[in-house]
Amino acid sequence: MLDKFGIAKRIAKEVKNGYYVNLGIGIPTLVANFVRTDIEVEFQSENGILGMGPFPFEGEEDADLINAGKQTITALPGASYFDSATSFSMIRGQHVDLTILGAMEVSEDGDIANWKIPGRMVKGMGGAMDLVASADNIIVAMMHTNKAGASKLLKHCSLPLTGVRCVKKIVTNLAVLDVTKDGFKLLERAPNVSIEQIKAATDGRLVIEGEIPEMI
Amino acid sequence: MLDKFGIAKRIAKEVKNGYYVNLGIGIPTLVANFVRTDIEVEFQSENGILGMGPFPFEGEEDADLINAGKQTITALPGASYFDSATSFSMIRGQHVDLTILGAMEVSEDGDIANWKIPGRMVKGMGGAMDLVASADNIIVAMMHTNKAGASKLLKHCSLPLTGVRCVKKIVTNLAVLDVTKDGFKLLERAPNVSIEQIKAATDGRLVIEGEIPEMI
Amino acid sequence: MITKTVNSIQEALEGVSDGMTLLLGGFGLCGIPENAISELVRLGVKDLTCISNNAGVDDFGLGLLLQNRQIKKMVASYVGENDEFERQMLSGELEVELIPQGTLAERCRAAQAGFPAFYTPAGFGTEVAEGKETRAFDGKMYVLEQAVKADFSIVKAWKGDTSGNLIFKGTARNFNPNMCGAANITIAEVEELVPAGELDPNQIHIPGIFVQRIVQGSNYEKRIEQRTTRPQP
Amino acid sequence: MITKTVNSIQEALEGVSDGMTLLLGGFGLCGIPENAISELVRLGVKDLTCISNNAGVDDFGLGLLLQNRQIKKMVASYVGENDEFERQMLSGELEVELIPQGTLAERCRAAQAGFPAFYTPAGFGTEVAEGKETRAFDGKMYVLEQAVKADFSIVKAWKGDTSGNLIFKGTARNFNPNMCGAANITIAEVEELVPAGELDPNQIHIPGIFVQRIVQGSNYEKRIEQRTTRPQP
Repeated sequence: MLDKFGIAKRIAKEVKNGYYVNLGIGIPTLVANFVRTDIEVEFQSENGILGMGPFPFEGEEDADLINAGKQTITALPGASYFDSATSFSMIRGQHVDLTILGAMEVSEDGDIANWKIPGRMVKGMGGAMDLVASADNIIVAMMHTNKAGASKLLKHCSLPLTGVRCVKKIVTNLAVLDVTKDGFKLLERAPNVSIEQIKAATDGRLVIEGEIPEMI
Repeated sequence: MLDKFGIAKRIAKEVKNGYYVNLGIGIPTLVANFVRTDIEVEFQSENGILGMGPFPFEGEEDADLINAGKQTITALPGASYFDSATSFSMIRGQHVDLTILGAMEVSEDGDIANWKIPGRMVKGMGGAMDLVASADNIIVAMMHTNKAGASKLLKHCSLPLTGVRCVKKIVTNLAVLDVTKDGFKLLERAPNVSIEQIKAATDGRLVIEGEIPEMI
Repeated sequence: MITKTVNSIQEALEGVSDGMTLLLGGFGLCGIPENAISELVRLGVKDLTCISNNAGVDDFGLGLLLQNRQIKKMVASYVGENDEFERQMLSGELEVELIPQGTLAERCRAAQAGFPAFYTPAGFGTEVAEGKETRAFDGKMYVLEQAVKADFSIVKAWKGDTSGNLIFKGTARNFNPNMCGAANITIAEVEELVPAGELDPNQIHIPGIFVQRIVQGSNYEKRIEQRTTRPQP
Repeated sequence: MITKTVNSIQEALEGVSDGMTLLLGGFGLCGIPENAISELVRLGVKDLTCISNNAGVDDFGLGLLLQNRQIKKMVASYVGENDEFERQMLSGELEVELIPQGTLAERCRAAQAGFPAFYTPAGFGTEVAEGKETRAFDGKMYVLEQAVKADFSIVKAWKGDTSGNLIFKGTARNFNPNMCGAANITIAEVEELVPAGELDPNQIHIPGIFVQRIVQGSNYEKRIEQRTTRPQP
């Protein structure tokens, strides 16, 4: 079973040379730490920076330089700053190659819910609705089940949607799955996780074909 | 009767303190020379400059600094450069206070034609269609009649339109007129021009109420 | 050049009154018009509709207006950092409209640029599209969104000149440029106000035509929401 | 950073072929991609649809492609400086679509920004609106205009870096930034190409994400169309 760092590490393998990548808050933010250093990648943060670097050294924080999670960051050589409309031109115009974000629920059709629990919590969608409606390549990073132990991979989402038919791949603490027209297609098991465990934790339709390798 | 400089000089009186002004090609360009120097005015050119100054001194021309008429210009202290989309944000968003442009025909409803003579001449509308569709305050600068002696102030335009019901005021070599719901309302006569001359040169409905003063 | 300078934040906010709609720049606490927000608190204007990407934190930014019950309706994309906000919203004291971030930015720009409406893919198939026209272009579905125009737009810039030209800094730029000119009156407070001609015309982010009043700000706190660092090597 | 540099204008234009649609920056002869136009002439690619604000003059800019009969269709806002253009158009050899200038700029930006369509007031009641949807918002009439996407977008900038970031100069900026990212591949030729990190990230007009290939240009003629001066005082 993976922890959040393991999930981030596995997703980092999906980041290819020449990719512009938008990382959501939470586990996705950790992905940057695990991307190969021999490829050219740029991170975009929708509040207005391309070429985002690591967190600053203590004492070098700049209040005018944050990411979409409101964390202090740095800019790499070759970075640029821009306004919010331009930032979403990058996203909506499909110039960003890969979007990685968290979710509360994903359906077997690729629907995603991650912004609202009616009557209990409304943080807002931030940039997530623009991201999922625009990106060709969306990976969800999340735990396979919620704190109550219920599956987050469902036949239909029960929470208000963020976007429809948009998620392409899911990496959880238990597995890597593609969203296909037949349902969640199991690609890899997390170390020491059995197919039975994954079956038990998945409410939506699960497609298992042939041998399912353990992630490396 | 006025020449083109006289028309420009008369229009310059319509330029008020605090106005952003877009000047079209031809007579309108001359208006800048006659604006009072004790008021604050900025000229916008739709190719991407606000705060346009006079033509450069000989030898100081910059190929990267032109107006919409492709003439070399200068920038005043406080000027800014911007892209075409932003330029038309200023125009379409009604941030430009006054638009002065030429015309081949104006109708008594305020329609204007100035970009095409079917089968003979097609220069294109340039920014004129955006300007006339957006501006609240449009003054047309033109000769009262064309080279063949025919009126350019018509009941209906015969040429393809640039915009509908948009012209508010017309300054010609013969007169100053407002476009009202009743037609062209004569406000002033050019020096030594009689009402009869104006009547004879105006095809559209002409409204003459009371004494019509000569322009000062 | 047309002079836009006013001498105080009081003068800058002249005309702001109860029931008005305000656009306010900033992302989180980054690039917010701190001086103007303080003055709004002092003025005590109420029943405001505030449109801003976030709602501040409990004791800073728009959170100050929330604490003071001056906001009737909040329009934002993300409001997750503010307990008082959540309390007022869940209790029904506060009207809330949540808008996708890119849609919010473009609705401001549409007002600035004179576009009444545009089609965007964001929110199709979700609550956000309810009651709105949807339409296919080239096989993909889009939602029709309208320009959002306010009474006042209040932004913060890094440098500005007396003609209203603005330059922003780093990610403090965010919504600020998009909100300029999207209201009847746009007010800019700046960290450094210089005479017209001192800014390079090639480096101006927002030309002065989009700004009606510019004022020298003071005492910027620039609070950091999530101070995140790595150890010195 | 992602490297966008190519070593020659030949390499930059790789893949441009007969029948393609090209977006070309510039206003008149100001800010046009001179090197790329010369290379298009040398390549002899034909049946092109060229979208650019103007069509050059008889012997410079896009006029060179017209002389060479490489353009099948021209989409522009103003074409008044070119006799050969007028001859080809009136004789029917050349297809021409004229678009209001602001609409052209925004149709490019819409493609860059992923908007399929928007409503604009320009052209309502004229030929330009024929066959297009029109609609009232708040009592005023607007025309629905669509994004214009090309195979290649070819722009000229003043400075650029190896990551594709661009800075334009003076009014040579014009349509160039709006066309970046409005095509499958955007090519930028620059007067000065510097290593990533040498441009101030706060002063970049177009972030490199909108550019796929950047090349150091050479021998810029920068011809002036209307040299207009006043006497030395």
